Formats: sequence, structure tokens, C-alpha cells
Amino acid sequence: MAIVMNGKKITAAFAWVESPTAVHMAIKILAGLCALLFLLDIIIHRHTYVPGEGMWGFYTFTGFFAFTLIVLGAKQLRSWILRDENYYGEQSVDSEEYPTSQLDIQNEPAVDRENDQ
Amino acid sequence: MTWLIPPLIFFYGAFLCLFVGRTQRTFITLLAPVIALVSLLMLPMGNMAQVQFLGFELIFIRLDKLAFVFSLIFIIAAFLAAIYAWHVNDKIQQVSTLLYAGAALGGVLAGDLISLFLYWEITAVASVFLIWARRTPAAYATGMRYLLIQVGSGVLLLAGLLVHYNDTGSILFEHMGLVSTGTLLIFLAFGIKCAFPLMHNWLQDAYPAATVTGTVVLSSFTTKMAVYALARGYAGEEILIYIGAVMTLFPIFFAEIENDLRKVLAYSLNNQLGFMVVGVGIGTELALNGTAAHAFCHILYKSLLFMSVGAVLYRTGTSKASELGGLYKTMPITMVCCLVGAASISAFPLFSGFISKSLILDASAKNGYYLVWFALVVASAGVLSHSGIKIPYFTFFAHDSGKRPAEAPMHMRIAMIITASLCVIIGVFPSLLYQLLPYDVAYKPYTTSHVLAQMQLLCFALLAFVFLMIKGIHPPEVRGINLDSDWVYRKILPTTLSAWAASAMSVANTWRIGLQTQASEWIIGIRRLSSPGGLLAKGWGVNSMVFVVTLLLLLVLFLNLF
Amino acid sequence: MSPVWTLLPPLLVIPFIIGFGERFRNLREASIIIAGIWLLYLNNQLYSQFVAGEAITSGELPLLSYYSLKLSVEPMGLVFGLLASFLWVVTTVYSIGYMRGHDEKNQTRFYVCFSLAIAGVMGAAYADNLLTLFVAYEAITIATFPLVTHPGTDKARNAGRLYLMLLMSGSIALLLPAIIWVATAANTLDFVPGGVLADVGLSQSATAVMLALFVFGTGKAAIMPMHRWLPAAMVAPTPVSALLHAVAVVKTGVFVLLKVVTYTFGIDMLSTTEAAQFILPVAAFTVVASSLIAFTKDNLKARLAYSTISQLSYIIMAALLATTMSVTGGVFHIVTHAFGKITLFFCAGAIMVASHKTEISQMKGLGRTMPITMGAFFIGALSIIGLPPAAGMWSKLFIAGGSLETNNLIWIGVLMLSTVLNIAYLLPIAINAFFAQSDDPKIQAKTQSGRPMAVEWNEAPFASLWAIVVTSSVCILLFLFPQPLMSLIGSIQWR
Amino acid sequence: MIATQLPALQIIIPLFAAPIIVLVRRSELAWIIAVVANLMCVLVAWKLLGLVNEQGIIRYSLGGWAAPTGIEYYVDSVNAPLLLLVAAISAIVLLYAYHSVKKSVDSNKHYLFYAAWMLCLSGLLGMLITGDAFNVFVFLEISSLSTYMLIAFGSDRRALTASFRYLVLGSIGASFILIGIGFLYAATGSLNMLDLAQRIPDASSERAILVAFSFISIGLMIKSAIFPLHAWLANAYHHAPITVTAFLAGTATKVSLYVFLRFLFSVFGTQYNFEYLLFNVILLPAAVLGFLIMSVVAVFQTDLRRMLAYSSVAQIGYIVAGISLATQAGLTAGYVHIINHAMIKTALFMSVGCIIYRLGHAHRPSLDNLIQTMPLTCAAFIISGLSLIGVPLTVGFVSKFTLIGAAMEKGWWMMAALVLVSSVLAIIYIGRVADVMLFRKQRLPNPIPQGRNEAPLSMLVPMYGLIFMSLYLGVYGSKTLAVASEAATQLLGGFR
Repeated sequence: MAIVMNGKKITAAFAWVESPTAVHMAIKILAGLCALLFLLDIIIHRHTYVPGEGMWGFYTFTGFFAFTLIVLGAKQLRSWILRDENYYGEQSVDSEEYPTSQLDIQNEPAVDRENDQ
Repeated sequence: MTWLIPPLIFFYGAFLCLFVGRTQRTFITLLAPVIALVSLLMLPMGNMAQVQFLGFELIFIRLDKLAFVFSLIFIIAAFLAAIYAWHVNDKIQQVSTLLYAGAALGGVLAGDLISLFLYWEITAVASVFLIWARRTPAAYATGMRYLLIQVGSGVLLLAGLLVHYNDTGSILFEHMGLVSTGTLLIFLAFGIKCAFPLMHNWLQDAYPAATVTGTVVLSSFTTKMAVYALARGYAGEEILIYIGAVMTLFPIFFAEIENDLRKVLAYSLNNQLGFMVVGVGIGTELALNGTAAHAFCHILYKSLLFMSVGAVLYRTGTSKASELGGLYKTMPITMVCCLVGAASISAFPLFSGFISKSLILDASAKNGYYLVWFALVVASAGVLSHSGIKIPYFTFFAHDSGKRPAEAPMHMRIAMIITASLCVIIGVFPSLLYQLLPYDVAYKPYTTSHVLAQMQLLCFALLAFVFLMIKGIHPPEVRGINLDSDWVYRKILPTTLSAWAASAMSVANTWRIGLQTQASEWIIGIRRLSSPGGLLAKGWGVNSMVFVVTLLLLLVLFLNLF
Repeated sequence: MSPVWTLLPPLLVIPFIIGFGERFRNLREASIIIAGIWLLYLNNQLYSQFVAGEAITSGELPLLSYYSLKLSVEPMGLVFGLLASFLWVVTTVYSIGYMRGHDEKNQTRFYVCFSLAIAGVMGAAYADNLLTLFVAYEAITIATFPLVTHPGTDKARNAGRLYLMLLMSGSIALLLPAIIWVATAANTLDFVPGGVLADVGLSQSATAVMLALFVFGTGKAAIMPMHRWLPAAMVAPTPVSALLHAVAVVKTGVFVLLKVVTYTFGIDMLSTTEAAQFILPVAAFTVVASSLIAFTKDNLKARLAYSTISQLSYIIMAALLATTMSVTGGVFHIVTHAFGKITLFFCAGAIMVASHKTEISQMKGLGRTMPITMGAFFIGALSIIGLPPAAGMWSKLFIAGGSLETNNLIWIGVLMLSTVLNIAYLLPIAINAFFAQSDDPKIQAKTQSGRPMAVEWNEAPFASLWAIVVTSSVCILLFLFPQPLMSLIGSIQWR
Repeated sequence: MIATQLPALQIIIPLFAAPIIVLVRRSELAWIIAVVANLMCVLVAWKLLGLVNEQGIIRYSLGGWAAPTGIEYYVDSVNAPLLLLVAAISAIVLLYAYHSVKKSVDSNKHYLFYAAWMLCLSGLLGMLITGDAFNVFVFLEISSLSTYMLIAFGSDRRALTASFRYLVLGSIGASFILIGIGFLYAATGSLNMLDLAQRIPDASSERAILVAFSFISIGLMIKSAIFPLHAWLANAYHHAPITVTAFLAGTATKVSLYVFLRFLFSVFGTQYNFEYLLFNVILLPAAVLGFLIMSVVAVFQTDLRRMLAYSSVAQIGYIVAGISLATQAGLTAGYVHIINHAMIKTALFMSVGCIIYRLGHAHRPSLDNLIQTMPLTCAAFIISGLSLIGVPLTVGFVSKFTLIGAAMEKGWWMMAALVLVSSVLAIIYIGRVADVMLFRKQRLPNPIPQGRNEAPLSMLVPMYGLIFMSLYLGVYGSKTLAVASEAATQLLGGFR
């Protein structure tokens, strides 16, 4: 759980993110949370303004399906409108790199990847 | 006091910056917002700085609560951007930032249409330098497009205000409504700057092209000034509700598939504007409060997001999602700030977006715009998809790009941390913001049902994301360009125009050659007749002269005698 | 004081110019500057006397039986006179830097013709009747002709030929008959508030024809198709292009139209008939078409020339719209465009002197070596476009406002379109100068190092730079303080 | 005493100077005598003009024989200014002539040249001053014969052909006039113009009057070189010694035009001219076609003399156009252009004379960059050229303004427009010369010698005298206009 930085070992606060167990754990927590929220909807009476809003699980379904549909829709959209980066010519802002002279690109020295795990 | 009104303080700062060195400039950019804030707080409510000018009564300061909340956030945004841009050693950027912020502030405080127009145009001219400052040919071209559209909006405003003046004899900037040609033109002018659907593409075109710091500045002012102007002039105009609804929805799809993260944020900006426009369109006190609050919060979290993506760009040289990933390892603070911004924009409870967006959603529901309300709810889920998840996930997590950039510089971190703190503070203590709002409305965002509903929406959306990722349905990040309405003026128009021009030229050439041939034939004929030795110019012999004389004599005699 | 005195300084300085000649060129140029300041002083005297409410006219010189040469002072002329005399001083200072920096030949002749032209402009500004105006108009044509052909090249001679042909044939074949027509119809050529043709009973078509004769006959106003001389005349040395072909000569053209509309036709008469509606489209077309042509020009002066044509047609439109607001804007635009365009031309000349560049495509990155020049260029361009914080905005506002009183949105649309076009062809020059990569490898090397402005300056001579700074500052000052000028224009008697 | 004899002196002085010159024979002296005589003529003409202004019409019976039997000299506000004009122009050209003649004419023929000049002058002045129709013919012949002689002095052999052609044409014109006068006499029994004017309306045979009218008109049209009867003029002007051309251009055609005016308005009366379509059908088209076609022709000429000759025909077209309007304004315009064009064209030919004096030719394409060599001459040409175009502050402007105003006043818009077209053509032909003089680079194998090589002062001074006079009258145009207007009133009012 540590990476080497400037020759020193530094504990990366968020390195756990890459461990599959942690990811699985996070997914499980999310699933649990979702279940909880779903159940709460039965218990707690939501104050509503819009007809149908009070329907059981309204927000849960809306959230899930809206998201899914948006992603699917976007995917479809991409198939229509995606073009090569040079579509507007070589000198378009979409295809060029940000001029490095104005940046301060600093990389941490080589990282010992094996220590990551 | 007239000489110390807040916009002018920025202008003075800009002027000073022209003549001083780097350190002083940096301090001026920091100091100007502070002094402007003091000046703003000292201003009394009501009209000030009224000037008789060219036969018009200009009101440079009209301070009421609506103007105040926008002014305040503009000043804060300018201050935060200044911290973030501490490292910049570019006179042009610093001067134009100050001018731009000052002009935006001036526009919000303007009490009449002419001074509004003045500031409207200054924002256009000043802001474009933040794009050009990237100093590449592409940035130049983009900046030019941006400027043309911005000034186009300005001239529409000018035309509109003149027509309006001609109709009503008044140049006061107050509630107008869509009642005449003049107000329609002004509406369109506002609409362009507010990035209405189909007029929106300058935003996605230009903001990602600006400098690292420039985008942060740009994201704060222009569009919010337009929202303010709409709120001032067209509150309750029903069409705005539908425009706003469309605005919240369609950018989501584009944002979802866009690879350049700054462009994703630009689309997201567009989508957030939609919420505000809906608020303006509803026009009730609650809705307008929602608009003002949302603008306030939005400036903060959108700045924050642009800052974090900018920091990544600053350290890695790219902001393309396909090139990034795994940066959390070396940029943890940036990552946390980004997450705060993402949570705010997605309106998680306890973050600023939640307490402002709810106002607008409730207003639309209360006023019976159910369909619009539903659109906004869907859009809220969409916001999560691109700004809440995509930005942080693909930058800092996802697959490891192998990039190990250093953490953002200290000043950027400071700026981001302050901004993130503000987002959280407002989220936790909403009354801090609410008391600034234009109308006194008692509103409690943290009711159980509210929190529950929002959490359900967001968590299930998250769940969907996880589901889609696991199933591999979620679209991968690929390099490329997504066509949008700028296709019209970047592709179709140039091609067709040049084709037209070519054919017109060829027709004109044919005509010209024809005419020239004809004319030269004539001239040759005349020349042949008239040159020395030609019929008209040679020394006629005696015979022919006498012949002519005789002929003429006969003619005269004939005429006279018969 | 009689306005005739204003003719004196530019004429009186000529013997001195010739006398000092090339040998005492410092004295020669000093004498011109003194004459310029004197002229400015005289104009200012006229201004203060006028403001004090004194009626000022000169004695008459009977040229034709009923019509005499006569000068008088009225607000429009005063604006023009003050403008030209002020800019004469500035341009003289500028041309000292330019002509020497550029090693021009025949400088004495240059300055003599220049002074003559200024005398002509003074005559035009204070002309009290159409005849005087016409005489001054022709005098300017002839005095400026040697200036166009000054370089002595084939191109210059062709340009001079075109210049003289178009302006002279235009004025003699169209403007002169129009004037004679007025004389026969109204029995007077005087400028009278409210116009002299109102009660003559000209039919609408006759009015339209007469108006067309004036508009097209005044070749100096460069409405299409009478515009060809202007780009051609750009072969002249830059101070000439700056003062004469951006200010004095062309403004005389539009000044004639404004005067004619206000004092011969009378705005009431013109706005009640449809006569102007036939010519307005031509002016509008000129505005747009010349902007489009300007795009295609890579030579800086050529582009500025087409921009001038476009801007002149703004004023023609203002005159033809014939409302108090539009004519006010037109007179105002004479001033604002003058300062904006002269700045641009000064910059073009400075670039030519300092870095020997004439083509826009060569000027990339030039802002690094010539920041003051290019900064001034930016301000001048803003003024021409009509954006704050430059004065051009106000005049455009008034012209656009005036166009509304005719209840026709198309004219305002043209102005707006032109604004956008102006941006597209003027701003890139300054922007590329600052932001684009220079072609010069030395500068490239330095800018690559991350400090974009860390290059040694290479500005034009001080005299020229000074002039540039003055004119560009005026662009901004007039934006902030247009009030005195406006109140002067506001005192025009409309009826 | 002298004052009462002034009309006679006007003719007699040059007439007597001629034989004296022949007797003297020495060229310098001949020139001096001619100049003195001519200056005296100017003085007389000046006095006469003063007298006319003071006391109106002067009538002088020659030899004491009263009119209508005797010959009467008649001076009014129509011919008095022209007397001065002709005398003055002749004087100026004479002053100028000395060097030019010395160079171009055989030195042993100088006395003949000046004698012929004096005869010509007296003939011209006589045509102007006389009030007798037959006397007009006599003086016409005097002037014509001496003109043929003067033209024949040209150095070129073609001068002889030109002179001959002019002689034939001129003789035809003169005999037409004679025939016309004969018919008039037959119909009315009088030769005195005043008398004729009174008798014509109730003449026995209207047909005879009409024939007379036709013949006289055509005859005078030939002499005035009105298009299309102008053909003699170009060659004559081209090949004559340039001084003669300058003299003739300013005087001969103008005097014929005066006689034409006299006959048309004073003798026959306006009414007549309209009734018999002369104005509308003959004169107006002749005038308009004249100034259009001849201007075009002038554009394409390469020799300056020829160019100016055709331009003269065009300018005569303007005068005739003014006349054919037959209104107060039109006549004023025509009349004032007689004066103005005389000054302009003489000055132009004088400057061409200077060029010829130095270069030996006036071939336009060979005048490259002449301004370097002869700046004053070129300036003179260009200033006069501007006047020809009608630039304000020159006399040409005064004429043009008045003419166009007159046409507009009468509603003849077309004519006004065509006058303007022809003005533009004038810009072109003058501009082409100016262009070559000022800007053309030297590119001929035999370029003009470099360095200042101005014509002698004795040529320049009179030339500039004339130019300044014309500029003065250009600025104070109201003076000539007043004279012209007075003359027009007089003409329209008929004899008083």
C-alpha cells in the first residue's frame, strides 16, 4: 500500500482504490445503500408535488433508467457524430496538443510498480 | 464615490497592470477583487453613478438584491481565479482577466441598456484574450469564432435596444418581456450569451481552447451575466422554461461521449445553465431565488471542476480522458477537490448543488410544469453521469495511464481547497446563501423526503453506472471529434461559401471578359476612325469638303424653301 | 474673425517650405508644425467665437454672376476644420519620422502639396455655399494628385491616372450638373438650415436623380462603383494615406453629402420622400461588399483602404437616412473614424519603416518587437469596429439609432453585419501580431523559452510613435468624453 | 476729336501699318512697328469699350456718308468687348512671336509675315466693327487672304496644301456669303445691317430672303469651322507657324462666330431662325455632334497642334450649343465662351509654341518627362488645360457652369449631359498629355536633352500674362459674365 516517491516510501492515502477487494467492497456498500434507500422509500412518506412522484420507488427507477438510457443514447449518438480528430483540419483546437511552453509538466520520478500492490 | 464603484476598481487594476512588473501584477489581480468587495459592500441599495451622456440618462450602478448576489459571486470568483492563476506571468492574460471580471460586474450592476451594452461588448473583447493567450493558430481561430459570436450578440443587443428605445423612449434596463421586435432582439442577444440550444456551441468550442487559468475565469462570468440579464428582463417568460428544459437535456448526451474533459465541463456548464433558465422562465420568487442561488453555487463548483482539470492539464499536458487515468496516486489533493466539485454539481446532499437545484425543481413542480420537472430530474441523473462520475473517474481512477504527474502547485491547491470548502460550507449551511437571495423565501432543503429522493436518484444512477461498467456497455473513451452545431459554421458554411464564391467568380469573369472584348472592339473601332489618318481625323481632300458643304447647303435650302 | 484666415497658415507656409527646402529640413518641418499649430489655434478661435454665439462669415468673392465664393462657420464645418487641423499637426510630426525613416525623395514637393491640400480642406470645411464647396473639392483633388504619384513608379502613375480620372470626371460629370441643377431650381446655392429645395416642388424622381448625382458625383466619398481610386491611391506615402485618404480627402466627400443633405435638401424633405431609398441599397451594398473585399487583401494598406470605403458608406447611409440622429452620427463618425483609421495607417507606416513589412501575412508575431504600435493598432481597430472602449461605438450607435426612425430594420442589420465583418478582417492583424508564432527564427527561439514578450523592441522612430500614441489615445478619450463634441454637433440647425 | 474717329482708327492703324512694314523690310523693325500698331489698336479698342459702356451704341459713318447709303461702323456691347479681345490677343501673340518667328520663318520674309499679320488683324477688326453687310464681306476677304498667306509661311511643305485647301474652302464660304448678301440686296435694296433688319420682315420676296439666309449661314459656318464644315481647320492649324495658329485660334473663328451671331439675331431675328428650323435641325445637332465627336478625335491625336485644333472645333460646338438655345442664358453662355475659349486656346497654342521652339515638334509620345526640361511651359499647358476641362477658378468653369445652367433652365437635359460627357473627354485628352509630360519615363532613343532648357523669356512672359489674365477672369468670372449678359440682351433685343 505504498508507492515510492523521490526515493522515499510514501503512503498513498488512496492506493486502496486499486485493490480488487476494495472495489468489490465499495460496490457491495453501494448495493447495500441502494437497497436501504429502496426500503426507506416504503417506510418514509415523501412529501410530493408532482403526480406520480409519490409512487413507490419513483426516484430509484428514474435514477437507474435515466442513467442507463442516457448512456445508451449517448452511445447511439456517438455512432452518428463521431469524427476523426482532424476533421476540422490539422490546425483545429481539437487536434492540437496544449503548448507545453505554458505548462509546468512535472512527473514524479519512476515509480516502483511492484510495490503498489 | 462614482469613481470608486466596483467595476472601475477592476479597470483601474487592469490599467495599472499594464505598467508594472510581474509581482505587482499578481498582487493587483488579488487585491482588485478585495477592494471591489469592500466597495460593493459600501454601496447603498438603489441607483448610483447616473450620468447624462449623449442625451441618454445612463445608470451605471443599480444595486438591488438580485444584482448584489451576482456581484458578490463575481467578485469571489475573480478572487479565486486570481489565486489559481498565481503562477501566470502573462500581462495580457492578467489585464484581460481584470477587464473581463470588471465588465461582467459592470453588466450586472448596469441600470440601463446602453451601459449594459457597453459592458456586454467589453466582456466579449476582454475575454477572448484568455483564449488567444494559448498562442497557437488553432486557439487564434477558435478565439476569432468566439469573438464573432460574442460581438454578434452585442450588436443584436445594440439593435434591440435601439428598436426598444425607438418604441418606448426608454433605455431603462428593467423587466421587459417578449413584447416587440426590440425586446425579441435583446432576448436573442441574451440568448446567445446564455448558450441557448443551437446558439450554444461557441461555449464548447471556446472554453476548452482557453488557457489553463483562462477557462476557469471564462466559466464564471459570461454566461452568468446572461442569466442575470434574462432574470432581470425576461423573468416569467414561459418560453424560457422550455428552452431551459432542452438546455438541461441535450448537452448531457454530448458530454457523455466527449473525450476532452474541459469540453465535457463546457457541456455540463450548458446543462447547468438550463436549470437557471428554467428558473428564470418560471419567474416566481422561489424560482428566481433558485436561479440566483444556482448561479452562485454553480460558479463555485464549476470553477472548482475546471481548476482541478486545469491542474491535471497543467501537470500532464493533456485533458483528454483517453490519455488520463490513475492520477489519484500522485495528485490526491486535486482528486479530493475534484470529487467535492463533482458531488456539488451532482447535488449530493451536504454539497452546494443540492441546496440550489432543489429550489428550481420545487418551483417547477409547484407551478405545474410537470414535464419540465421530470426533464430536470432526468437531467440531474445525467449530471451525475458526466460531471459527477466521468470527470473524476476517468481522470483519477479508471485504468492506469502510467502518468505520474506531480501534485498541483501550491497556489492551485490553495485555490481549489478554498473553493471546495465554500461548496461544502454552503451545502451544509444553506442559510448563509439563502439570506443573500433576492426574495425572502423560507425554504428548507434538508427535509427527509428531499434528501431521500435525491439520494435514491443518485445512488441508483451510480448503481446503473457500476452495472454498465461491469457489463462493458458503458462507452469507452476514444479520441475524436463529436459534431455539434459548430459544424454549420466550421464545415458547411466555409465549404459552401467557397464553392459559391468560386462559381460567382467564374460567372463574373465570363461576364467581364465578354464585356471587355465588346468594349475593346468598340474602342478599336473608334480609335480607327479617330486616329490621325482615320476618317474623322484625316485632312479631308478639297473634293470631299466641298461635297459636304454642298450637301449641307442643299439641306438648309431644302428645309427653308419647302 | 473671418474663416478666411484659416486658409492662410497652410498657404503661407509654402514659401517657407520651398525656401528651406532639403538643405534646412529641420527648419522646413518646424515651419510646418508652427503653421499647423497656428491653424489649430485659428480653428479653436472660430470654435470659441461660434460657441459664444457670434455669426461669422467672410467677404464674398463673386465667381459667377449670382454665386460667390464665401466662407462661414457652422457646427459641421467646425467639427471638420478642428479635426483636420489637429490631425495635420500630428501627421506632420508623424511624417517627419516616416519620411526620414523611409528615405523618401522629393520631400519638399510632398510638403508643399500637403499644405495645399490642407488649405483646400479648410475651404471645404467652412464653405458657405455649394460653389465654394465644389471649388475646394476640386482644389483638393488637384493638390493631392502629385502626392499619389509621389513614388514615381509605374504603379504610382497608373494610380494617379485613375485617381484623377475618377475624381475629376465624377465631379465634373455628375457633381457639377447637380450643383447647377440646384442653382437653376432654387436660384441659390447657399447652405440654408432646412434646405433650399423644400419648396421648389421637385418631383420625387427628380429628387432621387439629383441625390444620385450628388452621391455618385462625390467620388471622394467612394461609394461603389466610384471607389476604385481609393485602393489605388494607397501607393502614396503612408502619411498621405493616413491624413488624406483616410481623413481629409475622403471626409471631404462625405462632408459634402452631409452638408448637401442638411442644408440643400433639408432632412425633412429627404425623409418625407422616398428619394433616398433608391441609393441607400447601394451604400449598404458598399458597406458589406467592401468589407468582404477587405478580407481578401493581404496588403495591409489595401485592406485598410477597403475598410475606409466601407466606413465611408456608413456616413453616406447616415446622410441618406436623413434623420437628425443619423446625421449627427454621421458627423460624429467623421471624427471617430478619422482617429481610428489614421491610427491604423500610422501603424501600417510604422511597421513599414521599422520592419519593412507590408503584407499582413508577414506580420505574425510582430507585436513582440512592436508592442506599442500593435497595441495602438488594436485600439484603432476597436474604434473602427465600434466596440468599447473606443469612440467608434458612439457614432455607430447614433447612425444605427437614426436608421430606426425610418422603420426599416434592414439598415441596422447591415451595420450590425458590417461590425462582425470588421472584426473578422481587422482584429486578426493585431491578434496575430501578439499571439501567433513569428516567422523570424531569432524571435521564435526567444519566445519558445516560455517568456513570450522577452524580445527586444524595434519600434518606429520616436516622432512616428508619438503620433500613434496620440491618435490612439484620442480614440479612447473620445469614448470617455464625447460630450463636448456632441454638443457642438448638436447645435446644427436642422430646420 | 480723336475720340469721335476711334472706330475708323481701329481699322486704319493696322491697315496702314502693313505697307509701312513692307517698306521697312528689316525684320526687327517690322516686328516693332507691328507691335506698336497693335498696341495702339488695343488702346483704341479699350477706349471704344469705355465709350460704349458710357454712352451706349456708337455709330460712325465712314467718310461722312450717312447710312444706309454710306458705310457705317457700329459699336455696341456685343462687338466692343470682342474688339478688345481680338486686339489684345493679337498683341500678346505678337509680343510672343518674335523668337518663334525668327526661328521658323525665313528671315528675309519676316516683313511680309508681319505685314500679312497686320492685314489680317485689320480684316478681323473690320468684320467686328462694321455695320454694313457688304463691308463684312470685304473685310472677310482681307482677313482670309492674309490668313492663307500666314498659313503658307509654315516651315513644312504641307503648309502649302493646308493653305490651299483652306483657300478653296474659305473662298467657297466667302462667295456663299457674297451670294447671300446679293440676295438680300436684291430683296430689300439695302446693305446696311440696321436697315436690313428693318426691311426684312416686309421684304417683297420671302424666298429670296430665305435663300440669302441659307447661303449666309452655310458660309459663316464654314468660316467658323462648325462641325461638319470644320475639315480645313485641323490641317491649317497644324501646319501653320505656331504663332499664327495661336493667333487664329483665338481670333479668326471667334470673329466669324460674331458675324454669324450678328446675322442670325440682329439681321434676321430669332423668330426667323426658329421658324426655319436652322437652330433645331442644323445648328443644335451640329453643335452636339461637334463637341462629342471632335473631343473623341482629339483624344486619339498624337500631335498637340492637331489635338488642340480638334478640341477647338469641339469648343466651338459649345459656343454654338449656347447660341442655339437662343435664350438669354444660352447666349450669355455662348458669348462668354467665345471670350474664354479665345484666351484658353491661345494660351495652349502658345505653350505648344514654346515646346516646338525647343524641340522642333509637338509629338505627344515624345514629350516624356518634359516637366524636367521645361517646367514653366508644362505648367502653362496644364493650367490652361485645366481651364479647358472646366476646373473651378478657371474661365472654363465659368463657361461650362453657365452653359449647363442654360441648358437645364431650358429643360434640355440631354444636352447638359452631353456637354458633361465631352468635358470628361477633355479630361482624357488633356490628361494624356499631362501624364506624358509629368510622369512618363524617358524611353526614346533620342530623349529630350536633360537639364533646364526653358523657352526664352520673351515667349514666356506674354504667355503667362495671358494665363494670369484668364485666371483673374476665372476667379472674377462675374465680370465677363456681366459683359456677356449685356451682349446677350443686346442681341436678343435686336438693333436699337
